[in-house]
Amino acid sequence: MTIKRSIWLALLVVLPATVFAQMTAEEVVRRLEKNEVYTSSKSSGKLLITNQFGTKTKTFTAASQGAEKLLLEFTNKEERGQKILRLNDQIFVYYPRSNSVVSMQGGALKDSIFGSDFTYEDLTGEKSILNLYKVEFAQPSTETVDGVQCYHLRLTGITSVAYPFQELWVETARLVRRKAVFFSLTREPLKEMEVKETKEVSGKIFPSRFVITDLIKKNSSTEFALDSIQINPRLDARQFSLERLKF
Amino acid sequence: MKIASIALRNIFRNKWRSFLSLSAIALVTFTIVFLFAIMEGMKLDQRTTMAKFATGDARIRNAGFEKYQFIAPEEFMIPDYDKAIAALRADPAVETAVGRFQFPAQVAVKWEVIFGMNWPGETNSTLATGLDFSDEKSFFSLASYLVPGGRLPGQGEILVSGGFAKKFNLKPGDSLILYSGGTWGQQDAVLKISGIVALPLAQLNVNSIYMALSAAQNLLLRQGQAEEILIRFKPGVAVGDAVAAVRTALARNGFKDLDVKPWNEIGNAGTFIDLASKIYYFMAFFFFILGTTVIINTTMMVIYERMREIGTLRAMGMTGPEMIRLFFMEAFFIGAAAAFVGVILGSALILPLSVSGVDFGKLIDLGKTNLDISDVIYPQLNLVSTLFVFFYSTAVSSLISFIPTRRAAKIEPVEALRSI
Amino acid sequence: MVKVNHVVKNYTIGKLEVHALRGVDLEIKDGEFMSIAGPSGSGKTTLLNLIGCLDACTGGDILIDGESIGGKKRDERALLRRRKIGFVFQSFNLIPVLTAYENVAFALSLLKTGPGETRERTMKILEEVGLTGLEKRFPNELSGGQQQRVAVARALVKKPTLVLADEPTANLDSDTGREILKLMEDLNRTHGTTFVFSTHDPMVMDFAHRLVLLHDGAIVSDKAKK
Amino acid sequence: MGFIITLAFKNLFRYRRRTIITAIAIATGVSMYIFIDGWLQGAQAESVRNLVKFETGSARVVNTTYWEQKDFLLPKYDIPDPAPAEAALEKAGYTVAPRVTIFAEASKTGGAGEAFTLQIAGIDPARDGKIFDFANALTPKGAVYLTAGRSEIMLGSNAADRLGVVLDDSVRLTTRTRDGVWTSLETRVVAILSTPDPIVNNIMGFVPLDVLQNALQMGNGVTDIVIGFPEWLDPDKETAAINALLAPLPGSSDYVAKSFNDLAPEFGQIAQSKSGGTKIILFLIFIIAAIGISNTVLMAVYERVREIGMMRALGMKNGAVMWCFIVEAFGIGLVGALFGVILGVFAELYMVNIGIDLTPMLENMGNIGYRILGVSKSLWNPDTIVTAAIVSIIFSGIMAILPARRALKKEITECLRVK
Repeated sequence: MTIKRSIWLALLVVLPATVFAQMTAEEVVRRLEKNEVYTSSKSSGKLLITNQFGTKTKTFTAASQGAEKLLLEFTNKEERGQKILRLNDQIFVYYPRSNSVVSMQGGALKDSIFGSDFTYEDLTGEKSILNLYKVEFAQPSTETVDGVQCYHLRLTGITSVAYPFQELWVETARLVRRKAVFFSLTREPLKEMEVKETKEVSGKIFPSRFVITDLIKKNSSTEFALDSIQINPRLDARQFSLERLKF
Repeated sequence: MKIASIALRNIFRNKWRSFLSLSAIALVTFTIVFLFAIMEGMKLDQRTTMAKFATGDARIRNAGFEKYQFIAPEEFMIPDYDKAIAALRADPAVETAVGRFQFPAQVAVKWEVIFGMNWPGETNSTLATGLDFSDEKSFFSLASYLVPGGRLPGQGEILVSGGFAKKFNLKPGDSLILYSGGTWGQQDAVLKISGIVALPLAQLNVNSIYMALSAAQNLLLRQGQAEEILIRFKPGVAVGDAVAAVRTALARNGFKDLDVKPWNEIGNAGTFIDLASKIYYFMAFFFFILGTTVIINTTMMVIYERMREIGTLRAMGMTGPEMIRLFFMEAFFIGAAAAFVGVILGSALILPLSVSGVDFGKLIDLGKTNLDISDVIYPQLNLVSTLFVFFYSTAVSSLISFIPTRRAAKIEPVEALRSI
Repeated sequence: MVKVNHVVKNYTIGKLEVHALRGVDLEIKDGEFMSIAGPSGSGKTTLLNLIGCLDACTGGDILIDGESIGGKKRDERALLRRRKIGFVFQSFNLIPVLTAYENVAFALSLLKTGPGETRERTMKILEEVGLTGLEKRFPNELSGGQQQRVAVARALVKKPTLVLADEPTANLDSDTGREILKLMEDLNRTHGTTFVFSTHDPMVMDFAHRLVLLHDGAIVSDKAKK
Repeated sequence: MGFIITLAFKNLFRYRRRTIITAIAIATGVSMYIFIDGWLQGAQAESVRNLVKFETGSARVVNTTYWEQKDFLLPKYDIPDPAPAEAALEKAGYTVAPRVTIFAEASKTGGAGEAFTLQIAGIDPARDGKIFDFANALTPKGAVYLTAGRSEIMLGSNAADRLGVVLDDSVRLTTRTRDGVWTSLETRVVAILSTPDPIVNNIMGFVPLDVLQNALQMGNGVTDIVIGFPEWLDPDKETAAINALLAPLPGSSDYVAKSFNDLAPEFGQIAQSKSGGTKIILFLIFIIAAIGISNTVLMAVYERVREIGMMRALGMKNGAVMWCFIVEAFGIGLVGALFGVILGVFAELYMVNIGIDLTPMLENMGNIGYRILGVSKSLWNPDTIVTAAIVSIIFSGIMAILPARRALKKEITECLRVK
């Protein structure tokens, strides 16, 4: 091993720590969230839902506009044509066979979507972490997750949030989410999210495959995988409307 | 002069009073015979109803069903349902076996059309059942509960129970939107009501809907599966042995993880029927007591009325036991005649009713519509219990005369003579 | 023979003690035709009831044919009555469901007399009391006098030692009453049966061969008349 | 008329023995009717009773939004300060027990157990038992009732089986607080509940109210104020009364009282659709009681045909004689009904509170853990008690008409001849 080479190695190891150590935890989150903001998107993908009874795959196409409008359409055989429309904080589900629309309200929002670890509620609500949580680094502030160096952040809810405590691992290099563990008020770990693959589209880095594992239920996890994604594509804005759900 | 014939003449001496005593005892006997028949009928009804709707003589379900029925019942179906049915029918002890598919469903009974789509308004939870209508002909024959104007459902159609139809004012030809979700997703369909069934079990009549088994399988994407198979064994087959045979047969045909239960081990079916009949017996006992008091009363009246006569007989040298015998004979003759009349009348009424059945619901509650539960009960005349009632009535009505007569026998003749 | 030895009888009515008999001594010989007389409340009926074993003495004793009845049980007294004592009541007290014949025969049936003998004796006594032809009538089809004749026949048919008659004529008009008394007197003569009857009717007292007068539960006079 | 009544009542006392015999017959009929009706209602109401004693209580006061969203049991829509409502209800004589009822994921702690969704109720150990009957359903041996302040749980028997827990095991409950925050609660199993109510057995668990309030950050808030009132009261009428009672309280516009008919609508409908068979049994009982009453009253009057003759001979008008007998029969009916009601009420007192234990006589008891099922109890039936009393009195009076009329049709002399 030459000296030169060893310097490089040392640089590689130390540099990020030194360069980004000046960043505050808030800054990490802000940078992280900046990556996640875009005006519109279009994607297709699948959900691999596993529970104690087996695994099912649901395929879907999704379109979003801003943070308030989202349209999911399922394309797998069983639920083909079922749509979920989010308009601000309202959720509507369209059933093609009966050509009917059900508005999800109240407790129904806490229902799981097709047995996955997502609830309808997860599709709504305030997204910015900093409005909801006090963020600070864990000690030590970095940690490797699957060989990738990450910031290890601790999030403490400042308002009533579903998960009052979170631990979040953000890749130091790209400042994207890598892993998160969600805790209850009594600091019981409830869920874990882990990003398995990312994809870069139009300068944004997307988690194209991630897994959410339910830590309370045995054998319960949901894998979310995007096949294709377009950022800021041309979208027909009218598709995010109740009138057009049928089509 | 024989005591017996005096007793007999005493009966005819005051025809009115004897008639009253006789009719009281006869009516009590009649009522008890009738009551027994009704109770027997109710018991039978309960048992057959349970068997028809819920348990069969035996029920087969997936072994995991019970544990997971509240979180994922649809995951615990009987696969290869046709094969299972075929295997069961090959069993000589099995008379018939039917498969059913039950699932909870949300039903929208009203909706608005906005933007060309249906927006459900009023929804209600129901229990939907898929049945093989041709197999069920001799089991749970929905056709026999159809309210006039309806028919069994075809493709895209359902039957709704009377109570449900009444609650939402539904009639054949109306449509419903049905949503049924399992762990993995929600399915929906628009279904047309082909008919309304007035079911004899309140639980069922309140909120059940019925469709063809294949329709239910298709709707829930569970082709070839059933939730349960109900078996009826041939008459005279011992259920316990037959169940064991069924278990073996299923295992031989490669079915694993199936749970075969005889009817009396399902839920509390056996115990409830047992309990009900125990309560009925107790009530019959109180009935007897009530009937008995009528008899005691009559005898007492007779004795007080004849006090002076008692005095005379005592003065003539009749002993206490002889006095008692005299009154006992009287009571016995009336009792036996009355019990006979009562039993004959009771049987004569029950025999035709045991064939035609009595709809007590309609008989008593005039406010009922034909969507309500039919409380048809087929009274059962049981020879043993009828004979028992005859002997019991006779015995009680004559033996009971001892109570007042013993007092009469103790009365000093002087006292008896003094009374008017 | 009946012997009444210093018999006392007290009743308690409510809290009040009534001394019905205050030590009565009396001897009745076989074949006597005797009347016990006195105003109402004097104790006549009580005395008759005691002699007839219908009631028990408070004190003293009564002997019938030398047999003391004091210590006898209820049913023993009944059997004694059955054999030895006949009763004739003021209001006849026939068994309404039985015919004249049957009323008389019933007394014999209690003694388990055979059917042939019963029939013979019954017909004979009915003839003696003058009821031939009325045997099949029920009490309510007979006049008072006829009913009392049946009663007398019923009392006599079993050939008792003693016939006790409590005011036998009180419910009858005087002619009928006299007929009945006459009948009893005849029977007393022919059968030798002892008759004891109570009365407060002077006409009846006249018939008696011996008259015992009771007053306030005690014998005030006892004299033979004939 | 006054004279007739006086005479009638004098007769009642004069013929004391006959009055007593007849009254006893009437009393037996009336009490038996009351008794059997109560029992039949009790047997019929058994499922409702189990519902009330184990699942719903007689009624509940809930937040209107909580009620609208009742499929989800959201603690967010609670009654933040139940004290005034509880005080008002208690003052009005109701039994109250505050509860917090929510859904939670339950799993055995420390094992690889499966998680099941259970309905968890936070109950006030001191007050809940006054309405609910869990104290009688504790199994196995060594099981105890909840203690306030301790993190304990009583689990429905089937629920416990599913979770694979036994006494003293730990169960973790995971749910969301009043504000929707996920939280979890470690509890120790102190009892397995084996009740006649399948819902309780299958999907319910109970923890002390204060523990749950604390875990859900609810302060003093409760989701339900469970109300107990006697089961013979009309649940809907009582509920209306409770709503009226709560109306003047501050914040009451957010709350509403619901009867068990609303709380378990299907059960309510089942209970309403009485089976015809039991009605026929009652009808038959009525017939027998009526025979008994009419029989004795008829005899009482027949016995006195001579007296009727005498009264007429004295110059009493037929109508007056008739009334005299009717009033007398009424009097007998009154005495009989009174005793009948007393007797019936005493018999019911026993049957309502203790009941007959049929357990030893049941053959198929093998698979049932609870004794309560085998105990058959009655239901208070004030309607029937009143009706039976009134009907028997009137019936007695009417029954006197028939023989009196017959006697009045006879010639006076004929009457006098009758013995």
